[in-house]
Amino acid sequence: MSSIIVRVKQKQIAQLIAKGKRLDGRGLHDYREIKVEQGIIERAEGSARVLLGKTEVMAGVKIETGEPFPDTPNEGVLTVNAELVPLASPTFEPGPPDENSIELARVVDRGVRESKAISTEKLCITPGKKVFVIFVDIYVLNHDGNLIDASALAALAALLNTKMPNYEIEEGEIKIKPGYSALPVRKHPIAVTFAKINDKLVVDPWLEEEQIMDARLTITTDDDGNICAIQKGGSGYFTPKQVFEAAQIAKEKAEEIRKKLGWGKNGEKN
Amino acid sequence: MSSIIVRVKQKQIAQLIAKGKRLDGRGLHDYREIKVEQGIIERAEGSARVLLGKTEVMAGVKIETGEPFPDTPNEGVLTVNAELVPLASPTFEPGPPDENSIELARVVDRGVRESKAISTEKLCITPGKKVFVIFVDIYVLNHDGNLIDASALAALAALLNTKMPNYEIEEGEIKIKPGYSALPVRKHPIAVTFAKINDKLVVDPWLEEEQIMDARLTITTDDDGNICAIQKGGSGYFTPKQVFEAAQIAKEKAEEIRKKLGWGKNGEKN
Amino acid sequence: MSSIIVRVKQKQIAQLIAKGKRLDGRGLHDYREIKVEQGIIERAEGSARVLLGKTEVMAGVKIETGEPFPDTPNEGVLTVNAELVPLASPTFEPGPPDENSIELARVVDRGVRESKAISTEKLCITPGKKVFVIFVDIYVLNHDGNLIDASALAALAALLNTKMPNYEIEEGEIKIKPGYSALPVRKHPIAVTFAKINDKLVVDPWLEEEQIMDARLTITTDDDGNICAIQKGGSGYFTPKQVFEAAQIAKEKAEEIRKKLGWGKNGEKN
Amino acid sequence: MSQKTEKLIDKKGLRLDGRKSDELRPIKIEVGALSNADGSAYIEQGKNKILAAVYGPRELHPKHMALPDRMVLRCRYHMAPFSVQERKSPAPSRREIELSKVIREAVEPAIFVEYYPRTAIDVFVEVLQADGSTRCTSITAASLALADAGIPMRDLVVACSAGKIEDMIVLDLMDIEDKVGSADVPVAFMPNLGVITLLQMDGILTHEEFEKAVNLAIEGCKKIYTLQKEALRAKYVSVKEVEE
Amino acid sequence: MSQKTEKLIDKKGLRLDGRKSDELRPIKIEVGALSNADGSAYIEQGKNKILAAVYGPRELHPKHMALPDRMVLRCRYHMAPFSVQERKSPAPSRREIELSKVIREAVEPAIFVEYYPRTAIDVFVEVLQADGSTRCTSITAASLALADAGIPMRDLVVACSAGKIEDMIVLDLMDIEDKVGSADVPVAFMPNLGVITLLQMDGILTHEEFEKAVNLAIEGCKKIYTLQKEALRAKYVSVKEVEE
Amino acid sequence: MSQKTEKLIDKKGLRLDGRKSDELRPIKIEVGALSNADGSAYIEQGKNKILAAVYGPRELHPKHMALPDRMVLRCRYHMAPFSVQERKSPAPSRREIELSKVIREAVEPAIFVEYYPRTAIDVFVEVLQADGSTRCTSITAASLALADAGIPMRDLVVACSAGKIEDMIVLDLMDIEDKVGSADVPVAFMPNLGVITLLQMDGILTHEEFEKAVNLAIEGCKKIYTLQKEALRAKYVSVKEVEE
Repeated sequence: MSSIIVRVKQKQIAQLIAKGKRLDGRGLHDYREIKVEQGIIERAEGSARVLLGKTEVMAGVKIETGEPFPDTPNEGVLTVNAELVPLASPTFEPGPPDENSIELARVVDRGVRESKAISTEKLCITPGKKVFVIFVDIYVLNHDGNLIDASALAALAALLNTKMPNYEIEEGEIKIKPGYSALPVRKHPIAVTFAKINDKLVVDPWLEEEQIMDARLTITTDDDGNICAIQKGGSGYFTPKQVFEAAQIAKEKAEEIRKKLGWGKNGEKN
Repeated sequence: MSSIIVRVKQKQIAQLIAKGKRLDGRGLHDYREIKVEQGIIERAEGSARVLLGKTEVMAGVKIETGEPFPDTPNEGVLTVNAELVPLASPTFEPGPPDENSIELARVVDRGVRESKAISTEKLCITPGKKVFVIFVDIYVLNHDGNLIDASALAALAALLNTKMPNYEIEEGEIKIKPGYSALPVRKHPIAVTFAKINDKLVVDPWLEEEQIMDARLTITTDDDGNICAIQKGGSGYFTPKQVFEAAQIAKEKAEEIRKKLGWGKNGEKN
Repeated sequence: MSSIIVRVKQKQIAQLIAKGKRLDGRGLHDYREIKVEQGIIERAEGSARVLLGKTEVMAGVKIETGEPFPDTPNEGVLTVNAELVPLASPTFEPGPPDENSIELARVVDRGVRESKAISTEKLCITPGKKVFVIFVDIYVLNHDGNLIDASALAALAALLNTKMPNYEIEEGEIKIKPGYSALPVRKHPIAVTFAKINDKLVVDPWLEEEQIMDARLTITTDDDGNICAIQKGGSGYFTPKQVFEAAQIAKEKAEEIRKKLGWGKNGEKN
Repeated sequence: MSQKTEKLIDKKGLRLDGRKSDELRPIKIEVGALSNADGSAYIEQGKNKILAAVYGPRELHPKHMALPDRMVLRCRYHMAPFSVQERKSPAPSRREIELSKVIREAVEPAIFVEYYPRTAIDVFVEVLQADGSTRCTSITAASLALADAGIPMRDLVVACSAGKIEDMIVLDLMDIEDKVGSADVPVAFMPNLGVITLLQMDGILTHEEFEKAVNLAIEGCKKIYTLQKEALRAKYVSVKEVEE
Repeated sequence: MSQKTEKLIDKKGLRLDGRKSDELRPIKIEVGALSNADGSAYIEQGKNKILAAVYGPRELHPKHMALPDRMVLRCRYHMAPFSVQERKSPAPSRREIELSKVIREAVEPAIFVEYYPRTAIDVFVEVLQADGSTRCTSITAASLALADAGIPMRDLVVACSAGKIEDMIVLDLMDIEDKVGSADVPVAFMPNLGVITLLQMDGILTHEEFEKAVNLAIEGCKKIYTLQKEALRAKYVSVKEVEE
Repeated sequence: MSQKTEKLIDKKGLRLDGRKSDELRPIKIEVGALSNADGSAYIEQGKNKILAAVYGPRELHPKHMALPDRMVLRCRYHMAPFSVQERKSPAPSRREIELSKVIREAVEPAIFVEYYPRTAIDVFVEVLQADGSTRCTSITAASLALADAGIPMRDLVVACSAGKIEDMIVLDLMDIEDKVGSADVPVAFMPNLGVITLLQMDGILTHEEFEKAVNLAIEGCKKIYTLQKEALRAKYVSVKEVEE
């Protein structure tokens, strides 16, 4: 599209939002369609693919053994990494992680970590020496906006899908036994991201909304409705009132998503 | 040279080849003069310098101890690295290995590895724990074409020149004893590279031929005439007939080189 | 400043030096005012801030345990690193250490190492296995010339300020005990840097002198007046006579500084 | 290749996944899967799951790398960390750098590079799951993504491996056959022109075995070529329906 | 945040360093400390010792990254190797890269970026000693350095954290409170406009606790804002004296 | 330098390789060894085997680094992985980066840099085998390669080390003398002008010892200078014969 058409469209998006409408017909607080597919990568201990409208994110979980952190000798280690692979967008370039992919990984990581979604204390093999290390690799395949929410969903869906190998300790050495058991996941943190456009908050911005937003706010809540992670982004600002309003909406949207996907105590399945 | 003169010369090279001739007087399947000098670096366990016409390549072998790969706990480790050092060509730049030096190293590596030239099972010290690691470092000093064949020759010549330290195992620790023995090398893989120019195959292209070639084909054969590694390069193609023809020629040329250098069962020495 | 004014000023600096004078009123062999502040970073085992005129350098010492070098199994390890952080000068850029910061660190390192300022043999915990590793991190905060002398002073001041944790060896494991003792520092190497401008040697060049100097010479001497490290820099040259003359001056200036700061046997304190 | 004592062929002459020696793994192709890319293709071949996307022709940065008489083709072959048994670091390995080069050189002969001077075309291949012969599946996918992007081409490039396991020349090696077998011969082919654009080999083969392997791989390529063309047609049919 | 059994609040309701729940750590501010930078500020907040410097507006390299209608703001948050208990490698960590981004996005709303098109402003923050809530102290310092450099701004940006330790919402977390406590909420604020330019949270908070924490952090910001303005005034008074 | 109890000088006052205190190691020089480089030189000095090549004057990339009134001299000192006892990683070490700088600054005073404004000259030094004082041998080789490339020079630069082993000041340290001895003084010299272009020292020397070492090194330089000039002449004679 020529840049003139782009600007006309952007103006239209902003004007509609001021009237409480969105170009794709959604209400300000509506998500695009969410599709979650789990277990798609047999090579991985856990995996999932999430579609949020046209945004497509994959997550894979690999389990290895390693040393615990010195300050948590009895706990397994969680590592979240995100790759903005260049096939997902003309603006992504090959190379080491940039500030955007690092922020994405760290925001998803905080949601899982701070909600204590994973019982890391159950991932200890030999205290202070050997624990399970859970690698969550987020792989963005198509970028059409709101990568954070899609990635957080993909990471959680992959963790819920993860099978731990059974094992025994024989003379200090770990021995893999036949069979698997599910990774102990006890919480379902859901990230809900807002874009501020024309001083309104819209939920789940798509790419063209992100291009004109003033600022971004992500609020992650756990199954009990508590807040476990927040991240403001973008070079604009929020009033305190907008922040508190967003926190309430985030809680409701997260509850809706959990219910829809059947995750957690109010979920229909799992 | 001005680029006009270059183009005239390139045209001349291509036209001559169409007639079965080469600008430097060689036949299409003739190698340039090959000179091999071994043992030139006293600091290294093995070393060699190869001149292929004006192309000059050095290889050094260093032996260290390290861990075996998990899937071959009883075998030593072979590592081939190639440096296109900037003094060898105005087109080489300082910096980490690029795709050309990585391809060069990996093609040479495959020739040695797949032919099972080195008895890696004799390089095990303590199964699963400690083995000898053989580093072959290829150092290109002057680039006048056909780096693959020159590098493969230099690597093999350096390996044939390599002295292993004698050692004993005392209480689980390795102890160096006086004296040396030769590295166990049982095969002599020879890489033969073809350039396709004007739909003809020429052996051992020099730099100006490489600059006009459509595609490159390297075929490595072992002492029994079997093929152990192939690599096609360049953005052109070959017919299946050309490939099969090249394979036959490669076998004959390799046999000739082995004989000339006195390597292997038909060799005059070694 | 416009580049014309810069050039006029540079000419003036050079002409004054030819007459034995300096723009800031100093004699050719005078240092700018030296201020040393120690113990400013409580998190570090040792620290100091040095002001040399407007040049400002901080140094921090951290102590960790690690393996000794194979050829000195009974000695602790000294590591000096220098960062030219970008807030110190418009010409410093973020990124990995460049040749200037590496040279700076290595010249300071040689002064400390070659004078045997630190009793590294007292930093051995278990011979061949575990020793103390002393990290000296030089942090340039404002660059107004003569970074080497300022950094060498900061490094030494931080080392003199360093507290070693008390410890005991219990069953091969190191156990930290309450209390501290001073790091054993037995020499006080002082670097004295000369700029050659208009064929004259000036001591402690400031930034604008460095910009017009032909060459640089740093001579480090120990408490006994012996030379322990020298580094020539810049793309000019010195006559042998100038070098020998500089060595004499360096010895005197170092003695003066040691006295002023109260370091070493002739020092007023410490 | 290491010689382990695993049985790769049963008494009936069938392979571990029940295939005959000259049988391809099941293949599923989807063209145009990604909305942002100018062209894309997703292929499953056995347990290989590979996505290719094309961006371009587009401007080149830095500009001095542009060529006055042709476009520059760039290619990145990359494996997802979760695509293999042991987690792979996302930083490009030496193997990935070599494969990026040979894949680029395998598809380039098909492209009319002189049509778009001073531009670049980027081919990005992501291996989401790897099960042997991934470079071949990648080439097959890359050439479809190029066609989907409307890049003018002489022909599709299609690739398939052959190899030797337990003295038998077989088609389309899967991971365990590649690791335990005694030779691997990946071949890329342009069926209309009858020419080879990628050829590699590792292992040990006699000249007879080598010729047999290359010919078998070409037969495999021809079969996959049919599927490629069907997938392209299916994409364009469905696009046409949408546009009407 | 890990839940260790360390007592962070004593029987009198005071914190480990004797502060009340809504009390800031002692703050010392110095503006214009560095002679080379176009603007600079040094802040001690408790044991945090942080230096910020600004260079610019200045030319941008490479030039194609310049913007025709505004300046580019760049920011680097960096910790000295000796600033923390275990020596930190000087190479930028993932945490430092994220913080550089959020600090930049916290100060940018205050700057009239359209005043200097095609230029760049660089903000360099060096943490010389770290004792918790360093990103907040860094923002407070960075905005002073920008003002000292004469960059036209809507307002100063000031930042402060609040958090939860042992069921109490407290102001201005120090390191041990951040590590052992149960939530950390760093907030950056522009007092004149009454808006939030940085907001992060990690830990677990109910919505009520969260609102209380944000409001407490804003109160902290307002107090620091007074000190910021005093320090700027002190700098300019003393500069004026020198120039006369 | 570590003090080990190895005997470096025998009862006759001779060194481990039989040299007297003021004796150089055997030197072999070959000019123009490499066909691609604009100039090159190969030197063996004892077991040191060092190759230097010069490319240029040539265009500089990126162009904004070119200087309007002079050429830019660049230098890389690099050791082959097999040049030392323990294999050296090919990535440049901190030592190699420092030596690249001091070698560049040792040869630059000899070059008329103003003759070729806006261009670059690259000096590449490869240490194929190292046996002490490699920076000196590198400088001797680099200046020959520059002369071979026809770069206009004030004089050849020649370098040699002196040092102290067991209370004796000796010339041209080899590796073991450098490691076990008590001081090392590398000196680069331009004999016609009588000036020093490289000077470093590490170890412990009194002022008297230092002067003696510098003077001895200069004597060594002068001897090598004769060999340098002979080698250049030999090269040009042989070139002349070929051209006729």
